[in-house]
Amino acid sequence: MDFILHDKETIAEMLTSIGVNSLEELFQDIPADLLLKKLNLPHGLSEPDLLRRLEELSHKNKIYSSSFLGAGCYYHYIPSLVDFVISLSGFYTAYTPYQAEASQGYLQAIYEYQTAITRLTQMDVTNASMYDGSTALAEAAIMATVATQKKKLILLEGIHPEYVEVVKTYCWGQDIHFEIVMEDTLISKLDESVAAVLFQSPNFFGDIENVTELVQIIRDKAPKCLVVQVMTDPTCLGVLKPPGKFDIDIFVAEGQSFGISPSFGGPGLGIFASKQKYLRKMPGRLIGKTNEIDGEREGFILTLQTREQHIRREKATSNICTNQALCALASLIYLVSLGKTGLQEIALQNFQKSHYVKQKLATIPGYQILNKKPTYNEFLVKCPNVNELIEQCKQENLLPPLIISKYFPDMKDIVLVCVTESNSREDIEKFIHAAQKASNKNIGGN
Amino acid sequence: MDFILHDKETIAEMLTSIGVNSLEELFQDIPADLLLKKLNLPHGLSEPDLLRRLEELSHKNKIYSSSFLGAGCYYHYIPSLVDFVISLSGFYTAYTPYQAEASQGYLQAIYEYQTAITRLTQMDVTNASMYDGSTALAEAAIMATVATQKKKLILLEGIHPEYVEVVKTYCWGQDIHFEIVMEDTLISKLDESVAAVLFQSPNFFGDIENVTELVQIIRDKAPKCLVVQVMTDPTCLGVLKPPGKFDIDIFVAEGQSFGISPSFGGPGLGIFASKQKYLRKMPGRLIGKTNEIDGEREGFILTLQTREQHIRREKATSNICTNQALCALASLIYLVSLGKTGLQEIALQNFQKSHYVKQKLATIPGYQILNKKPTYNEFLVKCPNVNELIEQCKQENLLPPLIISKYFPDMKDIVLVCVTESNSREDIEKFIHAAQKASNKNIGGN
Amino acid sequence: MTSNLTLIFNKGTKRSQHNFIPEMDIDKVDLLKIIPSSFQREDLPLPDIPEVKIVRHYTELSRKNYGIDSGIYPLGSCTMKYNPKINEVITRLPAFFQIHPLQEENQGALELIHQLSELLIEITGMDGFTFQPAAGAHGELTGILIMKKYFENKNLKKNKILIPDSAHGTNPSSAKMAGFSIIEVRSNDAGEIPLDHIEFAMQQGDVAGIMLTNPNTLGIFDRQIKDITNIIHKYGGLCYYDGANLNPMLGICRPGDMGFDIIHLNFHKTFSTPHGGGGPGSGPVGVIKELVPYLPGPHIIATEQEFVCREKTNNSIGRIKCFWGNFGVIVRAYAYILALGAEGLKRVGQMAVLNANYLRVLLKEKYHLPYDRICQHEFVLSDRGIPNEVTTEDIAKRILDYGLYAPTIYFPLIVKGALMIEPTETESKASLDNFVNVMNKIYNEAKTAPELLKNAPHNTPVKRLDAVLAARNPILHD
Amino acid sequence: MTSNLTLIFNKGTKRSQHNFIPEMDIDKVDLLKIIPSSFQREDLPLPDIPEVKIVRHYTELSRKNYGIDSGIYPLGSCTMKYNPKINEVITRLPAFFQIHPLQEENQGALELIHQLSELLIEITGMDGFTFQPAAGAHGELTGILIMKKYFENKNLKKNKILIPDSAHGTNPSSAKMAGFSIIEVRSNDAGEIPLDHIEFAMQQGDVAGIMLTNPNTLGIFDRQIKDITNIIHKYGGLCYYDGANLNPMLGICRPGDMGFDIIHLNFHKTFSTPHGGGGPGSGPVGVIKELVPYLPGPHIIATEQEFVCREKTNNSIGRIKCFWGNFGVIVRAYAYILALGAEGLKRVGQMAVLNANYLRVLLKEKYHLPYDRICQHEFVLSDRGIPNEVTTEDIAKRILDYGLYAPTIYFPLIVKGALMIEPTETESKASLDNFVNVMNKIYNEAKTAPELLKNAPHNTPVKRLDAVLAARNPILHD
Ligand SMILES: Cc1ncc(COP(=O)(O)O)c(C=O)c1O
Ligand SMILES: Cc1ncc(COP(=O)(O)O)c(C=O)c1O
Repeated sequence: MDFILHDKETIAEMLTSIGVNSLEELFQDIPADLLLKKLNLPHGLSEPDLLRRLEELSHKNKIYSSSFLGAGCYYHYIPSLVDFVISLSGFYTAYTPYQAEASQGYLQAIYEYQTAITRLTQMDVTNASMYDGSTALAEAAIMATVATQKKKLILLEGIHPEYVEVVKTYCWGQDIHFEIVMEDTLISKLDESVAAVLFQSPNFFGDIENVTELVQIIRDKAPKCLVVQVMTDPTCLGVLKPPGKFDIDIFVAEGQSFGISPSFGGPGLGIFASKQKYLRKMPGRLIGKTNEIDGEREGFILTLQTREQHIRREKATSNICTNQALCALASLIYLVSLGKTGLQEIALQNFQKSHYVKQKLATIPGYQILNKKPTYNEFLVKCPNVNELIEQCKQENLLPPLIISKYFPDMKDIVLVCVTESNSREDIEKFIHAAQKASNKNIGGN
Repeated sequence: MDFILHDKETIAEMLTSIGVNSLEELFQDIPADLLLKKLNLPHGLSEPDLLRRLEELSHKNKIYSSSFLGAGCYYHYIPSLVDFVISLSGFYTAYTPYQAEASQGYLQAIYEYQTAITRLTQMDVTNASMYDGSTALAEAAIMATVATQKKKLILLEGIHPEYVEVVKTYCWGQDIHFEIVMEDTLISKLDESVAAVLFQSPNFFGDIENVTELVQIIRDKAPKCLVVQVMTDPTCLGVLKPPGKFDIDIFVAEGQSFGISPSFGGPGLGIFASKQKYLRKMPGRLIGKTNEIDGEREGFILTLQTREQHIRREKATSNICTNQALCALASLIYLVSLGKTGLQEIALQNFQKSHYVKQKLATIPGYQILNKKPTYNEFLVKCPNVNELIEQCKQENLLPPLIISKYFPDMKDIVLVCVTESNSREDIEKFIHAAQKASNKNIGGN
Repeated sequence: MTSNLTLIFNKGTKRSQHNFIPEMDIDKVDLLKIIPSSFQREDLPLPDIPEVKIVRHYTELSRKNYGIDSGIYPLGSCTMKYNPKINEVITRLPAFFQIHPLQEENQGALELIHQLSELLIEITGMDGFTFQPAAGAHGELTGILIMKKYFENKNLKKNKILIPDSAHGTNPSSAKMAGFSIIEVRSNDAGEIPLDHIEFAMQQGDVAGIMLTNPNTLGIFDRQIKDITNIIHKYGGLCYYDGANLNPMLGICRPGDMGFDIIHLNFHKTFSTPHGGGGPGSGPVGVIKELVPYLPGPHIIATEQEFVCREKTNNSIGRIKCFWGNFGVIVRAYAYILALGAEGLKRVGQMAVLNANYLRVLLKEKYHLPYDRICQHEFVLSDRGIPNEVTTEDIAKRILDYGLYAPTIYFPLIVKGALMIEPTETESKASLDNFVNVMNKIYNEAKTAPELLKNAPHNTPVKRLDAVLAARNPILHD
Repeated sequence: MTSNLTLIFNKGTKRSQHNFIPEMDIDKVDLLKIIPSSFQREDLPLPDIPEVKIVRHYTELSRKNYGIDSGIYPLGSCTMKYNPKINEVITRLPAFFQIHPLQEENQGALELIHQLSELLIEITGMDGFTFQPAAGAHGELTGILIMKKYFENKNLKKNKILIPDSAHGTNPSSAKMAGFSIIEVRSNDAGEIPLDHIEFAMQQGDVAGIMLTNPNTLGIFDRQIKDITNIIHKYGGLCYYDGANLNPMLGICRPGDMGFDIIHLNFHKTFSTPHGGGGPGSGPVGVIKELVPYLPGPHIIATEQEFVCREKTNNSIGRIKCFWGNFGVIVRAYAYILALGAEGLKRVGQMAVLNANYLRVLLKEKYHLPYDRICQHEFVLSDRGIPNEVTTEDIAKRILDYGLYAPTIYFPLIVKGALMIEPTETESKASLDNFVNVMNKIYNEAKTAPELLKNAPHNTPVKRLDAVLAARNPILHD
């Protein structure tokens, strides 16, 4: 199939208007030897054939009835309003709102997104979105080095390992040095030369840091050092004290939990917020409220574009252009659909349900919860028989937890379990049951 | 959950404005003994719980990878544009377009539907839709008796048995008599007293009637008798000569094949068309083109409403009010998406593919094709072992054909097979294979 | 005059459109071997239209159409309420959307229908339901045919039926289709039904019963409803309840308790399934125990193991529609009831009535309110006292200019120049206040600038259209 | 001044919103047992908003926004083409939409990525792809980092890069993020790159290569492209192709054949995935064989039995994004390529160029066309000769009044007052003619009624907005 509109007669007519004799003549600037003979690709497919093909392909992936896997991508219920709104063609078939007056709908929506995020995080300002949590963290790292004019970063152990890799790639690009340190050695590593300390909380292993303490330590030892927090599942902010209340300088998060489907890990949403004083150092688009030049009404417009690449080119705060607008819209709809009541309750259920599973697992012989700090919806469990647990989960049609040795080869027999509000009591009982069976097998000597 | 907007404060404020003290007071006209204590129903469910519940319930129905069942409800590919358009909230959240000036979008769409149907059928006029094929046929029957002032109908054998039942119910309501006759006895039954002959082609058993001959016979014997044709899968009109070319008086069809999901048999679409001279006897809404009263522009409006119940009350041509507007819109989008090329090709594929299956089955021992006339996408097959065929189909994940004895207990060991463009070669081979296995089993003495 | 309209048929090209045709994967045979040429059509006057043009055409049309997602839709008697988005998801679940009505493995669908029946029995106070009817009027026909059959079985010749003058047009029309002749009951000054008329009519012996809606189309709950149904029953008659106005009664009062024997519901009104611009609807019919055998078949029965389908009984009026009714609509209604539950449904009734009365008291300040009393779901204004001979139609058209939809007009017939207003429970106070505001502005305009109303609308895609011309010279297709 | 705006935050009520919260089915424990109170927030300043209000609010906002379904979107360099509706269905297939990036049973997803890689290799003439980059600029960064690593590995200090003055802002910006400093190449009068400049630059020894797009942002195909890449290669440099303008080259000419070593694609431009109002996009990067080991990992390899995931090689630049890239966008691009096939893709290239040239010849009658020659996907007009000091911005704003969207303005920087127009292949002749018509009308208005333009737009929800005020006093949230 195709989406071409001209019939032969129309093409002929248009060629005449242009003053050429053939379509080939339109490509006269291309040297003959560069002209392609023929693309060696299959014939096109019609819609029914295409759909059948893709359905069959998709069936090679497995969908589970419930998931105990998180690790940076989470299953939360997505209100029907989210897909309804992002499917309105005025939204998803638009471009970046360069012509403000014909794009007030989207501009207002993103301004509302910025409002929702600043309220949620209690940070001063937030941009219109970054690609995802990992790149947002990398951009935060770079921003910190620009703001402080220093080239050294400290990453606290516990950041999502893939985020660390991304930060590493970006930092290498700009000759920024970084070191990953354990919490207890942090003080010893801090000095004047450090641009920022980056930490994740709740961290990759599930631990919720004592942010007050952490910030205090940093401020005491290195007053000019920025503190950057990252979060992979910000639904916890329904209950947890927000970064703005901890004097965090830059806060970033992966927004996928806010109404975006897992979709094999992308698209997600990079949430990026900072203190007011760093505004002009911030990467990414910003929507501002303004007035009509000759009128009384208010409206919205892309603003502070002089930070951006299309004006400042190599002096821009970042190279980002296309961002994740539709995902930001999705997350806005998620947040306003749930509202205060909903987000609080969701966070509460995540706390309660994962706590429940933690306690249940702890009573099964062979299992040991490794977290010493409070946790949100993820925690580390030492298992009597990891492979058997995975197997049992699959038999129950449950997406098994992460075997943590995938990222940390030294951490043997440990899984990272994720429990959210989307796991029903029944799902949870199945999981406990699977864990029990895996324990029995092991004791039985299997 | 609920869709209530007022908080307590607002309710109190509004009660004050009204001048009552409580919500209860608003129901002061209801005698106390009629006031309900409490609905004995479960608590409401939130969206996630509701969706989970309904998903689980739906899973108790089986979806097959391919279908060989038709009998009034057909699997044809539905272009993506159909759901896109009917999901535009300006369409599906609207009411009947009483205020024409604020409803030009829908009015134009239904006017386009009327245009598409008259072009397709070559009938003079068509209404804006009836409930479905069966009720459209019943209304056609009644209309014929009104137009002719006669109270007797002849139904030719071969009309969908459920349609016959519906016609029977409606006719009984109005003391109209009808008889079902075999084609060969038709002539002998025809006389002055007959209001109309109703026939289906392609009929329930798959036969395509020789309509020219049939109409000739009726016109010769009973010149004032109306000829009413019904069709359950009008995709055949991509190839078949349309009713308008056969001098049919009233044509009705089930429009489900035109872009409407099977959905357990409803909603469908009653297509209703007739000769110009019966226009004012027609049931159902009509959209007409007109002009602005004080302007130059054209627009669309509900017209000839004096036939309708809200004006004429008991003297109306029908009691129909809400019809199947959104389904008519779906079928319009189906027809314009496929276009001339598409509809012709779809009809062609139905002819070819069912012909292929017919020929293949005929070569398997024990199977016999019973149709003597040409067929479209359905045909009757005598089987060596019906139950085994059904079983084998299920094992191949194919929705088995209809066991015709469901409707005609005397017709033993016969199935009505339906093959459409949606059956791929692979599906078809599976079906043939299933038939073969059923035949072998039988010969093997199972 | 060049037309301002471009129909989709004018957007075709000479290029064939293949996007939606699967590739033919079977060897073709000559079509003439399958079907003679005399059976084949010569031409098919449909255009081939590129996908892009179709999408843009209908996107534009949809924006030229008001819907409940645009704002208040105060059409009285139509209960235009918000349609929950989740229901559109649920009805499209593949194992509902793709299943065939004649397939065997259908337990989910049968269970759903059976459960819904149980829920409705509780909500309405009836004893059994059929889901075949495709809309309200279709339900009426079904219900009235049940009446007919009932008396036929009893060998009683009762071919007349009482219908109040405030009734919707479908009531007399449906009764007529079932072979009844109609006796119109004149409402009294309170908008209610005079008991003596009914008593008198029933005494004649040939009246099958009564068909009415309560609250009626004036929005008034007939305080003597129990007396009415008692009288009908006393003479062996049956009472039919037009459920189009059930919304304000949800969780408050049940037709069964009022004494009705047969009722229909409009899922597309009370139970929030989208009207779809005029359907598809669903008009299930409920009856008291004695009449259950008269329902159209087949019936769904729950056994210990499964849900089974019983063919219709001998008393059944027979089928009223092919297959199972508008299942896709039924699914939405089921989801809606499960979502709201007992408390939610009662809230619907309460808030619908609160909203209607709020509008009533605010609007009656300027507009004439012929029946000035507490209303239920709706109330009816009249054009009496509107200055400068401005008509009800003028007001309606002017409302469109303010970006809102107009009330039902010129119905019920018993109020001259009626404006029938039903806000439903899904309007906020802000939305109601805005409506009042607009109505008040219009009243002032009627005083000071009547031409503005007489030529209205001005801000719509077309100005006021000529209905007379349309009917005199019907152009019904291109 | 009372505001004309109502934000969603002003639509809350004091009633809690429970529609989207599953019922808690586990016994609760005191939250303080899980988490100390000092960790808990005090208040959450989000409103509780009823569902109906949310739906209406965003329905209204969507109607205040122009999209490709509304009509032509001639933003040069952005390739705003029709987004097939079927792709929205396909990307939402549950076994794509619901799968976790870390789940094991993911063969369908891996196969899709692998197949798409094969398809793109044929389309572009490269040898390997990564799908991690989330947009074009992200792809640029990835590509330039590959360059950096390549020279690092060779122990060569090449920290400069050539970028033409016509380049998109992301090019220099991305290069900078990879630690390069930029040497701007001044285009010649034909809009092409002067070979001698390049040769000279490369001779200096510290230049890593060049970054360019061809056809360039003027819509001009650089006829000496092969010479350019040859010169770069002669000095051991690498050539980077900004694929944002690949659309007109589909099936016509391949970056690989032009001599490029690294390219990125913009799925949201060339491959028809929706721009979504500014993302999500997808910017896969392709490289020649020698550079395949430098791609971010992990890589997907097809073995006989299955698709497996190999961790990144030692040469790899490392991860550039978490997980697999914007998979949902990738699925759409894959579907688009399968749908079009070889012939369809070539047709895209041809029709895109046909449409651009058609507009070019018709518009140059009134507007100044600085580079007057056959163009490819787009062409650039300037404001020279527009009467009465009407500016490019004025013209753009006036276009909005006619219900269309404006071209890209003031870019590329090398054309003063640029109007950069790219119609794409999914506009009909009627749509193009309409655009010309509007542009001609505007030209005449500039002559006869310039105020109409200077105060434009007039028919939009707001009049021209004050960008200076916005930047001077940034109000970024409520
Ligand atoms: C009071 C009343 N009764 C019956 C009906 C008929 O219902 P339907 O349109 O579903 O056939 C309506 C609908 O407008 C109505 O308002
Ligand atoms: C020529 C050119 N290069 C690069 C880009 C950047 O692509 P993206 O917006 O996807 O980051 C664009 C997008 O506007 C472009 O037009």
